[in-house]
Amino acid sequence: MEIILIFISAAIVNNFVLTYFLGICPFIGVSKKVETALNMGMATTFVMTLTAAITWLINTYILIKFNVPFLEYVAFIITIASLVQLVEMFIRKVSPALFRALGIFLPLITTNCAILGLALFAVLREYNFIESVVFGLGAGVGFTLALVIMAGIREELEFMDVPESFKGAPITLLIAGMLALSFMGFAGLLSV
Amino acid sequence: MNLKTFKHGIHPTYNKEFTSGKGIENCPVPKKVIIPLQQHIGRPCKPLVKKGDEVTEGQKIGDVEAFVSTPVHASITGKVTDIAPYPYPLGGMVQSIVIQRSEDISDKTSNDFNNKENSKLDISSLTSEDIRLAVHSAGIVGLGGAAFPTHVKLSPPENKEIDAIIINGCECEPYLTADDRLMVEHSEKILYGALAIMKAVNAGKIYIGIEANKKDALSLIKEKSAHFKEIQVVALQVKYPQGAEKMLIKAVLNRDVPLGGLPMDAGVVVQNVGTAFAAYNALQNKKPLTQRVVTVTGPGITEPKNLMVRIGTPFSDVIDVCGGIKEGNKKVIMGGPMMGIAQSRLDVPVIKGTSGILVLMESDTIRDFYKPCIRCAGCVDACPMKLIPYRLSDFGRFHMTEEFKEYGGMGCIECGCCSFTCPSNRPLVHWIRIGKLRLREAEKKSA
Amino acid sequence: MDKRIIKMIVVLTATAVLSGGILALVYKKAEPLIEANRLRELKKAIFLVLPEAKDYKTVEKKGFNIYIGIDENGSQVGYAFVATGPGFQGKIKMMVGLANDMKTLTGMKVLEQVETPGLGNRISEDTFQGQFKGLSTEPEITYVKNKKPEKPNEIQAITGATISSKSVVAIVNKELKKVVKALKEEEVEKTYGP
Amino acid sequence: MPEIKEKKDDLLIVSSSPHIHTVENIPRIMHNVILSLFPPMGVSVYFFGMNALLLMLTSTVACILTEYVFQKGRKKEITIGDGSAIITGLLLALTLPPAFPLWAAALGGIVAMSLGKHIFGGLGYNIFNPALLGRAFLQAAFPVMITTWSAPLTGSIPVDGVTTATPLSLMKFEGQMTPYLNLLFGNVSGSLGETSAIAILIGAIYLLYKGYINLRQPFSYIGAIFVSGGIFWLISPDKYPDPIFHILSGGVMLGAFFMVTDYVTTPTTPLGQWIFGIAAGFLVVIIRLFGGLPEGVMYSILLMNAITPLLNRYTRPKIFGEVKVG
Amino acid sequence: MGGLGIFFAVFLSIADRKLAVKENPLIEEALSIIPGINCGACGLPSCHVFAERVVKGDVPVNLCMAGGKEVAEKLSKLLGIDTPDTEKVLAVVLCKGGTNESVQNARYIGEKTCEAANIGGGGKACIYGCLGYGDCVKACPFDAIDINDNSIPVVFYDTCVGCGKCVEACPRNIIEIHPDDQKLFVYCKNKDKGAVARKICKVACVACTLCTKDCEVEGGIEIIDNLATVNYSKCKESEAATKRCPTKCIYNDIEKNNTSKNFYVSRGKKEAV
Amino acid sequence: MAPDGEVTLSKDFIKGLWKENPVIRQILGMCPTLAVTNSATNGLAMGLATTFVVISASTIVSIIKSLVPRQVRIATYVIIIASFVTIADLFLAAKFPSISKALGPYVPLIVVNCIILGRAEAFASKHPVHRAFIDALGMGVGFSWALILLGSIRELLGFGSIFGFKIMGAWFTPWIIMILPGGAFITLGIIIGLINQFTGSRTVDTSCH
Repeated sequence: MEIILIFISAAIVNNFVLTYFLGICPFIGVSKKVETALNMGMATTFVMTLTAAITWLINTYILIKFNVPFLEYVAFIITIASLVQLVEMFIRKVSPALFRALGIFLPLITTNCAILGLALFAVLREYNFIESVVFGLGAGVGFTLALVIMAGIREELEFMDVPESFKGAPITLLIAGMLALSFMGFAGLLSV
Repeated sequence: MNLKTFKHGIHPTYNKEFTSGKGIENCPVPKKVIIPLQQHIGRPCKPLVKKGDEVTEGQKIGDVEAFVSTPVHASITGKVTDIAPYPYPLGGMVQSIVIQRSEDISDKTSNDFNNKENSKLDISSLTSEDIRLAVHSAGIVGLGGAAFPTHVKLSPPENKEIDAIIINGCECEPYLTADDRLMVEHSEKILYGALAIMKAVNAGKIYIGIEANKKDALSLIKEKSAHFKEIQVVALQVKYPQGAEKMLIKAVLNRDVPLGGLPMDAGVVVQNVGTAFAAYNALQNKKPLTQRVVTVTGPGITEPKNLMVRIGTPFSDVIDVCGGIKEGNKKVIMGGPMMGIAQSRLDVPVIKGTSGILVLMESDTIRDFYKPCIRCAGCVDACPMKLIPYRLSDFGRFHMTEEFKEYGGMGCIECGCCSFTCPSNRPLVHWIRIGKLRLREAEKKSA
Repeated sequence: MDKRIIKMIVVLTATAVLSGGILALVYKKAEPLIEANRLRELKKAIFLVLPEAKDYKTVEKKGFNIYIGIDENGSQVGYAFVATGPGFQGKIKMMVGLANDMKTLTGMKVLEQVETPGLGNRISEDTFQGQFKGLSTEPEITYVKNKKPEKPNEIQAITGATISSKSVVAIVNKELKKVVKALKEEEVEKTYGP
Repeated sequence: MPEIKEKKDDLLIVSSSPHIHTVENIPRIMHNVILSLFPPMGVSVYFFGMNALLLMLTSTVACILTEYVFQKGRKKEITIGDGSAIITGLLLALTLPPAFPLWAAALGGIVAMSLGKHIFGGLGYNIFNPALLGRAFLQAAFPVMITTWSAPLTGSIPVDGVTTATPLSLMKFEGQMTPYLNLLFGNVSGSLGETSAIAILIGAIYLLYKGYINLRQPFSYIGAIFVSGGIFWLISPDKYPDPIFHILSGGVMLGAFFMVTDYVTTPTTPLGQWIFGIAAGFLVVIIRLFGGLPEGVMYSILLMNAITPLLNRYTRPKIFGEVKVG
Repeated sequence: MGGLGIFFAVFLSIADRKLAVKENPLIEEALSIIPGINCGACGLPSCHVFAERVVKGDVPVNLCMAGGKEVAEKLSKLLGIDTPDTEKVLAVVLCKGGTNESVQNARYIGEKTCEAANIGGGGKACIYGCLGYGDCVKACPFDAIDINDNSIPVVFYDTCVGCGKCVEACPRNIIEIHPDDQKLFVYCKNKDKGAVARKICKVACVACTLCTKDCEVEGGIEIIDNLATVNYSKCKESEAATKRCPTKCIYNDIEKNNTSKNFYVSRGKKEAV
Repeated sequence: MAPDGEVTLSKDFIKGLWKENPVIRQILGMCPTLAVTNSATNGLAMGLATTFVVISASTIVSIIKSLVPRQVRIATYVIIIASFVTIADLFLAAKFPSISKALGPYVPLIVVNCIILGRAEAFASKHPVHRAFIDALGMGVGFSWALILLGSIRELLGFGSIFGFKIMGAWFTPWIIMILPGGAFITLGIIIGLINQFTGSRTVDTSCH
């Protein structure tokens, strides 16, 4: 039950993008088309889940064991960067088709703050291994959800008459604000 | 009565009362006719005459060069004065033969097309090949407006079995009454024509679809067809576009014509009542198609009429017969108000596909402004093809050809329901046409 | 291995070692300060919920850190403990002070919370926290809405933030029970201990 | 040399088909919607007095002015006459508590029109229902003010001029039920236009009769609330309210007939409309029963507004004659 | 702790060695040379793709229409290859029958774009001529074309790079892309017979054949489909051919000299030529 | 050359303030921009922390640029940046515990702030130390003022104060939304939109590379 709650909380109630402001860059940059958004979301979810697992291991078996908590950031960011590159290499080898669909997004993921944020949050909340992984998965699904919804809306924007000076990032931010307002409806959903 | 119909569609104001009670009159023989060498879908004809030649009414003056094509015939006796591109009611210029009327022919020359005498046609003696040949050499095309060569429709490929003929007596376009009058005045001829068409494709059944608002035609055709067991008259709900082939087939037989396919893919051939009438004339009287019924109507016409007009008669002559056009800004449309084509000049000739000449005053046709789409989904609920017109129109307008294709834009039959129903007055069909054009160009390019 | 790769490894290793070294140095300097900050905060909170305390000592019982407040005479003035639980939007962490009789609260202070600003986060305000001072813990603490509390075990919920208020009460009740149980066992051990 | 015709009036008009058009247009639709809002407006004035009237006036004027400023600023046609700004203003006011400060209502109107509508380009382009967006903004900005309810002037609840709880919060926090009859007629506390189910139904029936709304969305919305509310009720009748209470209380009725049926922000495809209604209805029950807030109508609709573009995209009807290839 | 550093270093260098960063710095430099307005005239999706492909050598350096010769030279210098000859190309509007010259047949009501008007019937009597709604103006990524008071597009030859977007946009195909050295143009596309064309437009080619006779080069101008057509393989410029044209629809090198953007703007949208 | 050099330096500095402002023009570093700006103080603190990291990282990168092979460039930079972020984090926790608490996990997220890696990559690795320093300073200051502006507006409307000083009188009802996520997005969107409106320019669509 706890696990399900962590998942729903990360995916919807405390959506990474809309309440923690994590992963805003790709949220603004890669949300122009639904298909790309979906692919990006899936790639990110995959990396997030993997990161959650590996950073947990690193934190537990290296940082805590050797009592070097101050290396946390360095260790995590390098882990993520290497992981993304490994995943990229792996996908390229295993499925060229998948690589073409996801590959271009992979370098973007390295600097996606949602991933580092995820690793840090998981440590902060003292999740165990399973919880960390579920948390990563939930956060990824939440990220994908927000990204796809945003992409759906932005596709519609093509036909709209947005004032010239608000085109691009400003309107995207405003829509994100409105989405965040809507997601407030879920507030308190899991604590009663 | 449980009337059959299809899903979606609209209910415009029909305005048929202008001409619905008026019998078909003979249009006086014009002084000059302009006969375009292409009055049908397909390849243009090759002229058989040259400048200065004398021709007689009914003489073949243009012959086919391909299968999907029909010959054209002189509609008056006289002299060929020019063979050159002339304005054409469907837009642009088309190579046409101009015939000046002989001096010995008067305006009132009898018009045996409008002969009300009913003579029976002996169909049993005809083979399907005979019928096809007669129809072809008479230059008959679909007279509902699309002008598709009839003999092509009557020659389905071997693998396509045709089991039913539908005779289209819907005339769902507002204002027009040509088919209605034809059914009332020449019901038996139409029935015989229909039987001949049935024989040509070896179908076993004829359905005659008539909208319920044409009560006279409906009861008359029912009565006259009572002793033909293969003919069934189907009363249809009054709804636009009931007369569109696919919708008619859906309503009468509950069959779906596959997207991008033809009625024959559903085992059906659909013919207009006018075509059946023309087929009768071709078989019984050996008359080629040189005249047709044209409804001249609309608020801008002084004296609306149903006229039997010779092909090639300039619009201005026909309009003059009806007392001319009223003062003011107006729009002259060939065909009905939903799918007809607005004319930029009145020297264009009546062609085989001219079912009506409609003159609307500017106030009847509001189209000069449009507002943003409010996504009321009225067009979605109106589209008989179940497309998403508001979205397709945007795809067309913004040249998003791939999306246009993905959303099935080519399936649009341009019936105009969406534009009609749009509360924001958006020219949806117009934009979808742009989309279709763009898509065709793009596909041509990539091919 | 060609030269380039060696150079790569050398550079990276050097960078990492260097940064690790520097970080270790900085950490060594900063760590005591951070720890001191933490303790200062803790002390402040304990003294706030146990107003008479001038000092405290920490005992660990059944996984709880219980802080025993001591006044200037060295006598025990009460217990303080950290209670944590789910609020409206996330974890609420607070310091709770308990009198020696274990039946009266001497104070409550919210340490961490992420409740709705301006609404739920008013649980950190003194008007709300102050209500817990002298609150009777038996029977269970309850809350009332839109009116003054009448019974000694009642507090008034914040208007518009019923859930946050409710959460605080629920957390205090739950954690209190555990702590009291742990303390009682300790006493039993003290008295009849082996 | 050809003669150049100067007098353009002599020329025939050419344009693309079709050449005739329905009599319907945007102002006509909007004005009818305004007309249909009269019953709930009247009831709110009856129960909540002058302040209700002032609230409606304030938010409407704020909406109209905002629209004017935007259209003037962008040098676009001024379309205040089409009535859409009035509808937004009225709907916003109808979702506010009777004692809501007027300045805040005006702010809500400005936000609704500017962020909710004109930033996207005006009528027809907005993603979120402007009235609800304005309300969501107010809810987030002034959570206390917007949950401070005053009792109706007449009715079963004794009038003592102080705040009371709405039937929903009574249910959620106190476990008290409100009689159905009160919910039907509206003599309970709540937002201006949400209290009386009957008044809303009268307006809705008018719109249905005129054909401006179809039953798909209201039916699926109310149906989904009834069914999902009913399931929880059957599971635990003591803990959860019965489905009829769900439907009659809060903003369900107003939402179902005036917001779920909003043209611009809801799906255009029939299937999409069904999904919209069902999902929004389900969300209402989830938020009401398990969320932190007593009411979920506003958020349910806003959330579904957000995925409407996706619904439109993925629920295209099968084209006539289209053969779905696997 | 130092060990940890080494661990990461080794781990990373192994990882990095396996997937050495592949972004070629040349691409970045190439990108800084090309105009970067993503006009798409090269047929590639974006300037970045062009930069990538050009560095790889997949596409010629002179593919960038917007950049023209200058960019091609810079790119080839960067990549160390020879510049292929790039001709400067420009868009030419081949119709002069604006509202002052051509007959209006009907009043068009509807969407005011050439594309829509072309389908909707237009209204202009000449079915070959410019519709004047300015689709080409909207299509131009360089603001190098505008509609003048006579409803005919004017190309600014100091700004035009010959990307061909306007050609694509024009539904009546009256805009063509021509190399800079072609100077002789027949500014008409009407294929009607002389008598008909004369009736509907003052400046239509009436196929009188005078220019074909006057042209210095035999066969330099031919009448094809009732329209004088310059045969550029034989004749690129001819002053003589333009002299006797009865409708003044053939010119030799007049536009390019006087249509700069500044000139046009200074004349306040008045007819620039 | 000397005067030219000076001009370049001041240009290097100025461009970060306005023309290439990371927040308003380049839409970079959005996470901290939005997350911590519920008060002007937090905005200032985050701005300073980021400025410290970007200056240190850019300077170091510029110093060692010739030593680092291209293949491990990014990795080295990331280590350097992460180290400085750790230092900044430890410093804040040691000296300013309350600010450290308010900024929470967003301090470590400076690591992935595209501004820093972006400056290191695009500028510091190609230019001499003094220019890299000035460029980073400009970027840092540009980032900071944008954050302070955003923080001030949100604090003013959300609490009625700026830098903790009460501005609004008792009549003012705080707009709680301004401190919430929704308010952050909306405020920044409006600020950028209005700036575009008045300067007549458009934001470049970018994403982190």
